[in-house]
Amino acid sequence: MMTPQTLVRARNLNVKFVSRDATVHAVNGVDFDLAEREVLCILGESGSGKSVTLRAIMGLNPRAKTVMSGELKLCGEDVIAASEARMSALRGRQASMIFQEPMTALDPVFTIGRQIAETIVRHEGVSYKAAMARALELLELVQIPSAKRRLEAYPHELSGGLRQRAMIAIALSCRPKLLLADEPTTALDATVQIQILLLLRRLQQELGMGVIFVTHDLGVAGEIADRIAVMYAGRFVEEGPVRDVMRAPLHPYAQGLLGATVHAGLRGKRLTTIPGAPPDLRDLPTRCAFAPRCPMVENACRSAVPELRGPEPGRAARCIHVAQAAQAA
Amino acid sequence: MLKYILRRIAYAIPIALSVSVVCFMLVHIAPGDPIDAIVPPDTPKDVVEQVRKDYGLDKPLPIQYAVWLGHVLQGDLGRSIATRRPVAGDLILAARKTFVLALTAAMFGFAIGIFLGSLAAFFKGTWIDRLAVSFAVGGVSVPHYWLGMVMVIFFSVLMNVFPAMGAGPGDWQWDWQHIQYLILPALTLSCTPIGLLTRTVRGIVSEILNQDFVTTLRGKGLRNRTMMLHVVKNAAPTILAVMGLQLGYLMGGSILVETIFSWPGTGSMLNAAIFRRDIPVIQGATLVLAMFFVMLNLIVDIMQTMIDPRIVRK
Amino acid sequence: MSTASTTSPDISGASASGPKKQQGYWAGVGSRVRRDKITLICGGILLVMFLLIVFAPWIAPYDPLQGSMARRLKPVGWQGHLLGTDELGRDMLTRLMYGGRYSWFVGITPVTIAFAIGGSLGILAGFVGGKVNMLIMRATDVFYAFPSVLLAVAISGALGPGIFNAILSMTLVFIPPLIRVSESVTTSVRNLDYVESARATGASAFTIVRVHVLPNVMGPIFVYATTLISVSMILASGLSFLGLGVKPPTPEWGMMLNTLRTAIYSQPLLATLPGICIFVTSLCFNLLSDGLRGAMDVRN
Amino acid sequence: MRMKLSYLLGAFAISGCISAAQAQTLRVAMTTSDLPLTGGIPDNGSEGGRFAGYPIFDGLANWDFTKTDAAADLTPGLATEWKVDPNDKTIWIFTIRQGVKFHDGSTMTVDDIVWNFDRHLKESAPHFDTAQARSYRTYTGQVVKYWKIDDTHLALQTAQPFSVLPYLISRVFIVSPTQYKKIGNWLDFQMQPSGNGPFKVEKINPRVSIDLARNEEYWDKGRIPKVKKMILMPIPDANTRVAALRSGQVDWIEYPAPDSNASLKAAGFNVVVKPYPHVWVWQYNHTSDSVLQDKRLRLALNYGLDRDSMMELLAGTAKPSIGFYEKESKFFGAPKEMFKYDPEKAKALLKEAGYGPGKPLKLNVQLPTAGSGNMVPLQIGEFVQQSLREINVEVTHEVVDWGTMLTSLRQMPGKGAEPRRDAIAHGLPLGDVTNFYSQFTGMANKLGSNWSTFIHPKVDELANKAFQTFDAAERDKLIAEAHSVVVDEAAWLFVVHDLNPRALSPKVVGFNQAQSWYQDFTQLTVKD
Repeated sequence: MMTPQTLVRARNLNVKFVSRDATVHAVNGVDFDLAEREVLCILGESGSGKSVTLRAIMGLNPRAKTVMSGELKLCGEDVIAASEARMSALRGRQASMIFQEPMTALDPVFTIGRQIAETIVRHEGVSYKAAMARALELLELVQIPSAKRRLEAYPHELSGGLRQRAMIAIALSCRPKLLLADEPTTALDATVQIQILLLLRRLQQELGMGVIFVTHDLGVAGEIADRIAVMYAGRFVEEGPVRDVMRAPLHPYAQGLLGATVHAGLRGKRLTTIPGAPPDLRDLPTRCAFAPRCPMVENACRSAVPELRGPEPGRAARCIHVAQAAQAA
Repeated sequence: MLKYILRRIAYAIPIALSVSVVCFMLVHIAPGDPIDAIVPPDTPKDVVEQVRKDYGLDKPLPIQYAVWLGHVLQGDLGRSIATRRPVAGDLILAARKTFVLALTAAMFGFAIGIFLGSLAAFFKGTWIDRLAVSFAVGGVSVPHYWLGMVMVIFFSVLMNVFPAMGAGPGDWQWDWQHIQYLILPALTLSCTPIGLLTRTVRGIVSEILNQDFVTTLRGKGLRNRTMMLHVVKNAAPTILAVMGLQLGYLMGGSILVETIFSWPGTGSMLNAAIFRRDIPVIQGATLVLAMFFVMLNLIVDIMQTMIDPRIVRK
Repeated sequence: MSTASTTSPDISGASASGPKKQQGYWAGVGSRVRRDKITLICGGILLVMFLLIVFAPWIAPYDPLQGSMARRLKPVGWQGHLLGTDELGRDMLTRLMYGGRYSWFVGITPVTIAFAIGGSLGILAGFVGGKVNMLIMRATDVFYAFPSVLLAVAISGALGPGIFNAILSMTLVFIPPLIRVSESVTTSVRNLDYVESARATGASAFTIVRVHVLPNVMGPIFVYATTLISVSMILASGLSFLGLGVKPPTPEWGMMLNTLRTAIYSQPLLATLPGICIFVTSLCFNLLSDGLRGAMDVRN
Repeated sequence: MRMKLSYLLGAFAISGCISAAQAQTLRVAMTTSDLPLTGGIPDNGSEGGRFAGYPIFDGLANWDFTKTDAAADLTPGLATEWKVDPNDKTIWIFTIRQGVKFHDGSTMTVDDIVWNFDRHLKESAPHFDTAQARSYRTYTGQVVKYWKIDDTHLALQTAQPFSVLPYLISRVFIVSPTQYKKIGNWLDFQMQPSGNGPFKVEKINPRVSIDLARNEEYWDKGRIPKVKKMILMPIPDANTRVAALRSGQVDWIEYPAPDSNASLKAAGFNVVVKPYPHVWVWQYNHTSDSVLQDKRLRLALNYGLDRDSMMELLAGTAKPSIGFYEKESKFFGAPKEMFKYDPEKAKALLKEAGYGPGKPLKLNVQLPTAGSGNMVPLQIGEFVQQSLREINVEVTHEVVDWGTMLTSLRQMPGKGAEPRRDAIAHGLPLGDVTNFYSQFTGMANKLGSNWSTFIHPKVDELANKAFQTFDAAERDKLIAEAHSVVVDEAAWLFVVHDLNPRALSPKVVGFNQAQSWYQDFTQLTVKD
């Protein structure tokens, strides 16, 4: 085995959505690397920029309106500069994506088998028949019962859990190195969530994929991630190994999210209890974006965007109180 | 599926019957004695009484309807007041010509409308979109009979490239000698479907393009033409319904264009009948066109069922 | 729905926004309309037209029925006749102003009446549901089985020419679609949580309709009705063109278009003026209703 | 389909011309809204007779189109001569032309002609034409008896002596009994009619065209058509007719709208006009049903109408009318009332009758939208309406299809069956003196014409006398005298005389317009 290759590399990644009325600064300087077989979990509220980041990696944000800057590489390919055709060749092949709502993420008027097979045909150039055979194997791989019959089924004929399994089967159809999961369990019942999560973890290990997992469910993050990044107003406000972050968050926002103590029973609990609302991203924040909601706010917080500070190796947070927080931990 | 189709057909029967009731009532909403609406005013008394008996006009309305329906089901739509010829025979000839016109206009309209609509949806927000939308709004806003007049002046009188009127010599045939007669009226008639289709297709396609599964498809790295296939299959049921309705509207709404172009179809037949107060012709033409529309809706429904797997289970 | 999503707007459409949001909602619609130049321009043109036709008796330069053979079919701009004169030497501008009264009247009245009747029936069907809904909607289906122009022409034709009959037949054409739209909007509002809860607290049906249903359904129904106005204007002028509308010498655009047609070779511009009036009015109503719909749809 | 499209585009590029040259085919646009009936009893008035009558059929007497500088008169048709029985002035004896063949090949006999009169008059005959015979009562109503004298002679008998009978029965078209017997009913006969006229029906395309072909066997060798074919199309819309002519789709159009004549001439088309016996009027309702019983009002309208201004509207296709007959006609007579535009006199008359600015005279007038001889009825009607408004007369129009109006004319007013009408406005023929008879006499009123119910003892007396007078000059004088009474009584509102305009492609040569409602299509040719 060679040295682990970097699947994703982001440096000062910025994503803006420009329309006639306004410019929305969705992602404002994100840095991270993802190694092979590594699982990164991005935590954040709606509108924090986590899904946008994920889509940016695949070049899936609406092309006409999106302006990206900084550096973003997917399996060595420069995503910002790459042509649509080039990206299209990577998508589904090197990196795949699964979504929150399998009902709407699957085309309602095509059979499951067809939707899996067309990906295989596209990237591997095999016959449709061979692709269907593969599709059957994939359905079995994701543990869909009576897979053969399900090949001919339409999405609305499956239960939520089975749909998400089918979605995963599509994503895995070309054995990608990277799986991007955008809140894949949020829309499912609690019991089904666990099954899907277990399935994902098993597949990640069996197939040796790197995974970026976007969620606002802490339990999910704890279950599957190697590392966690907490995102707020388009920035990573904290990043670190899963255990450390869960145990002792450094950033007041992360602390707010996690509450005072962290324990295993958090699964299924939503991020709910911080007073106030996230900032309007139509204006690029020039100070700590969390300041208006922060219990520990100081004047310094309002003068500039805090730098990422790392009190210990592998951990970092954008807060001037990092040192104190680290000590308190 | 078959069960659904049968149920749909069963549902169409009461509709068709109700439509026939409305058509039947046309004679009765005409002011005065209904008998005056179906025989010429100078008909001798005894003949009038004979007709009154034949049509059961001396009986209560429901019985009259039953008698009338009996006649209709045997293909007897009564006689024209003006020509005394049976309405049915003339109507079939005319309906055939109108169908040729409506179908061609529909094809023009659908092709251009779908093209412009998709273009607008794919380039939403750009000048292409705005241009297509302006064209569409223009198409639905223009009084097409006025457009027809202008086209005749331009293409027939000044440039002399298309005939100004009529449907060509003798029976209709799909050869150039006849098709040249079709072009101007069909173009005129197609401006409404162009507008409507452009708007509908733009709406549907941009809605589909905004749906999550399109992101999934892009995320799978599909080529554009495969993506198109998905968009088309998703848009098809709705667009099919709109197209069906439009074809029906064109069949029933060609009266002005047929009048302008002296196209010998049901429209000009209706127009002439209205002025002669030839109620049997109005009634017959309305019945036939409305029944065509009912049939068309049925066919569209069934086709939708075949395309869209979601419908049957509902 | 998780509270984490409070920042994302409630996207279930205009009809679904709760009563408390009304103030802000209509203000939002207003500001969106104000920003939409095309809608504003169309509204402006229609307003000017409306004023011109309403005040025609006071501001029209001539008598609409008074002509003179000596000055018939004069071109646009001819000696004090800004838009020329018609085939009987009557001032075109005056006749177009007066003609607009009838065209607008015949175009808008059927939609208004149909809005009242179709809207009520639709709301009734949607709110009461059950057998009443069944009855109303099946009756609607029957009229839906006719192509609209055909229905209008057939009824007008059977009743005979005349402005009243034309309006009657067109009203009948527009009632069914308005019933359908009102019914579907009302049904969706009826099932919303706050309506359910109002019901649970024992509010009378009348109160629920007045306080909760009407404010939420009127907007979408109204917007839909405005889209029909343009259809109605064209249909009305068409009926009139066929001779099923007003009687001469009453000016009306459709009929003026018809009678001026023979002059199209000698005075082409003159002969197309009534057509242009119909086109512009219909176009403006179309764009206006598009704009309104856009502004009322929160998703945009 | 794709093949056809490219063919289609190619065809433009090369030819740029739309109508395949149809040598020796005359394509005519009629003004009717449908085909005139082709079974020998054409509807659509004189235009029906012009196109679906004389070209296909002959009457016992035909019209003479050779003298085009005077009003056309009768000429022998299927009868070589006719005379009144010197012993009984009610009996007419017609000598029937021998050896004339119907289009189906059968030879015409006297029995065939009797059979044709049975079609019109004998209700018990199996082939009595229930549907259409009634509409020809104007022409056939005078005949009370008819019989075959011998193989060459036919007798027609009238109730009283009637000196102008041949004019009436000239519109009784003779059809082939053989063909009828083969077909079995009049409706189907209309699809395959057979007569003896110069053209035979090749094909009837319902609502589209009547296709006629030259009858090589025509008995009058001088009138065997020079064109091979004649195609008659109904195009009720005046603008469409003009467009059809200008785009080369037809060679001949009836009644181009006056406003398009200048542009037609400029584009090289021939617009032909010629006086012919026509008048556009309001037929007043003289029954107790209408205020127009009052002579003062009838006079007032005639003085209050500005006919000269109307000539502008009609752009040289008409001249003012101040009587049923033209002022120059031998039948005009010497009426005391010579109508000219005199609004003051009109207002004075109205005032006398109790009308004025505060109390306008309100009239309800039926007006057709189109039709043979009706010119541009809507515009003329609107003009009259406007002109009369100036003397405080408010006219409401009841606009109807021409066919409806013709039916109205057969419904005598005052019977309460129809809405009250003060007048019916239209253009009508005065082709021969029988028209005078059928419009202004009490006798005609009994037979179902003279809708006005204008019954004047003096006129009846003069007319009766005239129709029993077999000396033409004497007869004309009596008619003129009766006409003077009609004018003095202001029996109708006289509006204009039409000049019979039609527009012809320059390819049509040799057409010499007759001063008649009927025209001769046999002498003209169509150049390639």
